[in-house]
Amino acid sequence: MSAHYPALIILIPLLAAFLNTAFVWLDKRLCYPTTVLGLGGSVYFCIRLLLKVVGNGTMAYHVGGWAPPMGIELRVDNLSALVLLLVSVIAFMNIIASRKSINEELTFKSGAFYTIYLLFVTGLLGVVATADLFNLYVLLEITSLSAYALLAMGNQDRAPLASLNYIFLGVVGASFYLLGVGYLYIMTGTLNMADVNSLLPGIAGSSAVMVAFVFCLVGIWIKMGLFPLHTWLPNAYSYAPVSSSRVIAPLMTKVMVYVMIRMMISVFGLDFVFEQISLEGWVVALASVAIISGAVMALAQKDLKKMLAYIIVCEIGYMVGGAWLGNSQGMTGAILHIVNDAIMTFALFLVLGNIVFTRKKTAIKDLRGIFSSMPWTMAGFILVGISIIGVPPTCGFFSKWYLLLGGIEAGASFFVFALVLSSLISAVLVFRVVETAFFSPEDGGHEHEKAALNEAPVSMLVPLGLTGVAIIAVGIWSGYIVQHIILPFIQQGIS
Amino acid sequence: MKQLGLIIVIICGGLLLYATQDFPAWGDPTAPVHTHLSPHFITEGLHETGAPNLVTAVLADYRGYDTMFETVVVFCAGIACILLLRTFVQRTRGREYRHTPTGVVLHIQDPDKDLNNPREFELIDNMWVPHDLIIKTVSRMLIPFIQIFALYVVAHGDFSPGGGFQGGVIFGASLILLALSFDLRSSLRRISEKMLGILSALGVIIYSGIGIACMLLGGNFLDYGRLTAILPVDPDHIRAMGMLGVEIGVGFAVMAVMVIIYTNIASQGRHQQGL
Amino acid sequence: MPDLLTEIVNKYNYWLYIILMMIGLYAMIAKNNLIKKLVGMNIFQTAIILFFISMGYKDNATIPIIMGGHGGEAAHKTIEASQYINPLPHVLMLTAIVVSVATLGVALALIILIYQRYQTLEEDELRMRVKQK
Amino acid sequence: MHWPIDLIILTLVIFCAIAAISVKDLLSTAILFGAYSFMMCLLWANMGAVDVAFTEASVGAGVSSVFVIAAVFRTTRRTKD
Repeated sequence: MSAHYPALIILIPLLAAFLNTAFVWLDKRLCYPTTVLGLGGSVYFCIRLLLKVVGNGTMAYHVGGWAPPMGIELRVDNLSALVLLLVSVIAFMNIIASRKSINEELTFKSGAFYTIYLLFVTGLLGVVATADLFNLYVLLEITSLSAYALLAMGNQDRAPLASLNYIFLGVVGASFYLLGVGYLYIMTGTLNMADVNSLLPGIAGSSAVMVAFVFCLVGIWIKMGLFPLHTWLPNAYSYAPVSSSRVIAPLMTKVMVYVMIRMMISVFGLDFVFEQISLEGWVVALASVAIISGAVMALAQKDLKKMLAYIIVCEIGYMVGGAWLGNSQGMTGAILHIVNDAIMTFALFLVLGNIVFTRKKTAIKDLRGIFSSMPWTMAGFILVGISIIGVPPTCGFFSKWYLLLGGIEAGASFFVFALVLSSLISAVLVFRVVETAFFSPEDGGHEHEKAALNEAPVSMLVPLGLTGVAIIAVGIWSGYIVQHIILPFIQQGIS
Repeated sequence: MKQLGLIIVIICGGLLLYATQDFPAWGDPTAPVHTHLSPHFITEGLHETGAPNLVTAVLADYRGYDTMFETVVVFCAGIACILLLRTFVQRTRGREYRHTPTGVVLHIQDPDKDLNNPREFELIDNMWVPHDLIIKTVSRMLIPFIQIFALYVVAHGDFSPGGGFQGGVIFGASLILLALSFDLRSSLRRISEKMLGILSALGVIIYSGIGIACMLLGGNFLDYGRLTAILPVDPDHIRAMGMLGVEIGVGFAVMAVMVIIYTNIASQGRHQQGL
Repeated sequence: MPDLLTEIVNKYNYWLYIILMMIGLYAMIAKNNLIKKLVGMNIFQTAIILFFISMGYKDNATIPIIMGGHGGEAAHKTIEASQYINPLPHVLMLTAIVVSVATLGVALALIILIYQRYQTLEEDELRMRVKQK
Repeated sequence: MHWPIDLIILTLVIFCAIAAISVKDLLSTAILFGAYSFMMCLLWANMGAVDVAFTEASVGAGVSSVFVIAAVFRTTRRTKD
């Protein structure tokens, strides 16, 4: 049984999606329980898988019983098990939190929404688990296709246009990736990641492999939304309904960072990336520019949704820069930040969802007096804000610490400067929202309005509470995570 | 925008052209593409899977996991079209129906009332067009042959070009032809929206169900060899049988989804009138 | 010079696929109409498919369907790998075609939604109307 | 495979592609796009990829042209470029 875990985590949400579609026309009441069961099963098997992988080492699964270079292999090591758990838990919590708003927004199409949502999660889990370059492309397309649909639905007028822009850029990104895979395939004749990695030293110095790497990388960057290629991201995330942007914003970019790290370590190999290509100076500079410009653009926004979208652009710069610093501190920071940033972004969007659900307005000036009417939500916001600034007991501090150490070790002073500057700017961002919410008096100053408690429903507060606990817990246990999960993975990659 | 486009295009094209100098010559049998994996597929494919069409053998067996997700992509597109476009509009007050055998036009005022015998009537609204006798007759004659050809393509995918995907698209195209030559309503009368939705889910469930059956019988996911325990087939052909089952699933899903996408795009999600 | 010539003759297929791909990419970036962009996107994708099919081609080989394979007589004779074209790129590209048609369907659905809201498909007019609202 | 046929079809494919994106009527774009897909299908059949050619003939030249035409019919034929 336990040998089948890598396949089961993907198959359970997939089957739930198919059954869901049948239930849309047979009995609608069954849709939501099926979705919850599918995602819950996935969470359960992800936990079991993580424990097993940390205990016994990498697990490989041969689909169809064919040995790797012929057939497709699923391969779960420490890093992928960690990201798998992250994806499934966030997807599960989001479906709990968004039941009410989905029922309100899409009464008769909620079944179709659940199906697409499950397919999105399946695609992400598959991308993380697979060890085949082409299979990754197919799963990436499932993820993107469902993300286009999730982002475009709803009543916002501009959502379809934003999503169509995302389609155009997303297809270019995926096609660049496919082209890179084609160039690798024509030089090596194989599609399995480990096989490519073992064949590449034989054709060292080939210009085709170099171009393949560049195209894969640019494709992934487009999908991720790294700074000059981020143009689709803010609009797509801020016009979408919160129940879908809440899961796409934390997971899509983080999984793409995971894919980038996977390509660097498991496919091309760190020797190739840092010694033969040696673009690291350029990429770290680009990442620093991304951090600063993301933070500055977030500062310029007047709407909470847009502000969060630009904070994502800024955080992507952290991870890309950390991964390209070229030392193990930086890589540790980048991987730890995948986890931390996914949790923090999810928490921010939960706060946003609660505000949208009760107030319908998200402009920062409309948040006046919200502290007294939604105390729990705003307490969550302050906790996340502290973590984003990087204050010690919270998880945001630890990944930033590793990134700073890595930056100092690599002598990338611009990157270190960008990190510090963005921390300051996020302090300003958080303080601005808190000030409006807490200190500004309500217009007109009606006493009874100030005191009226108008908090979001419990089903939306519980996930926020759990995420808040996770922010502190991951911070406290981050030494354990680094020692037992991340460092073994990096050592495997170096040897 | 035009200059930006030109610059990007020139940079990309230059990079790609620069990389072609390392490629082996076109059609060179000693290129790595032809010496690493493909000899195994070509020489052992028939023995290991029992399908003479190597493309089908690799598609449905060696890389069956990819193909399952390819079907899921199609399925996802169909559901996405429903999610984005489908609207349920209220019936308008006055409706006019034309009785086809006699040509009499009826006017119905009550929005909730239905006709007793809807087959003999057609709704006349601002998109109504008179039917063309020649097109109708020709399509009526063509559609059964297209459908039989589609079934042949699905069933014969192991031995000749074709397979579930192509067959499904052709079958779907025959239904689209029906919708084009008559109208959307008469094609949806034959195969309803509910039916299409369930068929598309059924197709993917067949595919993954076969894979899970292999898992329950002790093998890995999609390891068709294990099906010998429940199918009374000669063990040499069991993999070909598994592939056939999978292809049938693909055919169902693709057929249904093509019609779903067409109906939603052509009627803007209202399912009233086609083109 | 003769080197360059043999280079071109040997690889003209790869060169032409790059030209085709750049036509598609240019249309996606520079065209103003959404459906034109969509057609450009499809040209871009088919050009990549052409690239994969080109690399699967092998001189003096035939289509990858084993001759006489039906009925079992081929099961006894050995099959030469040089007789048949590499089937793997064909399999990959079948999947890529399916992905491209699925994307096309979703993109067309979005285009219809956009037209319902703004009554135009031109990008500059769309930008104007978005500002007006 | 014969290389003259290959070269001729490749040239035609490029002409169709340029025509499809530069003609000033979206219905013509749709039709030229269908023609482009069909040429592509011939090219692949010529290179021995029969399965892919079959798929492209049914999908690219068939169904996706119908989708584009349906979308053009529901929106507009007008285009500025």
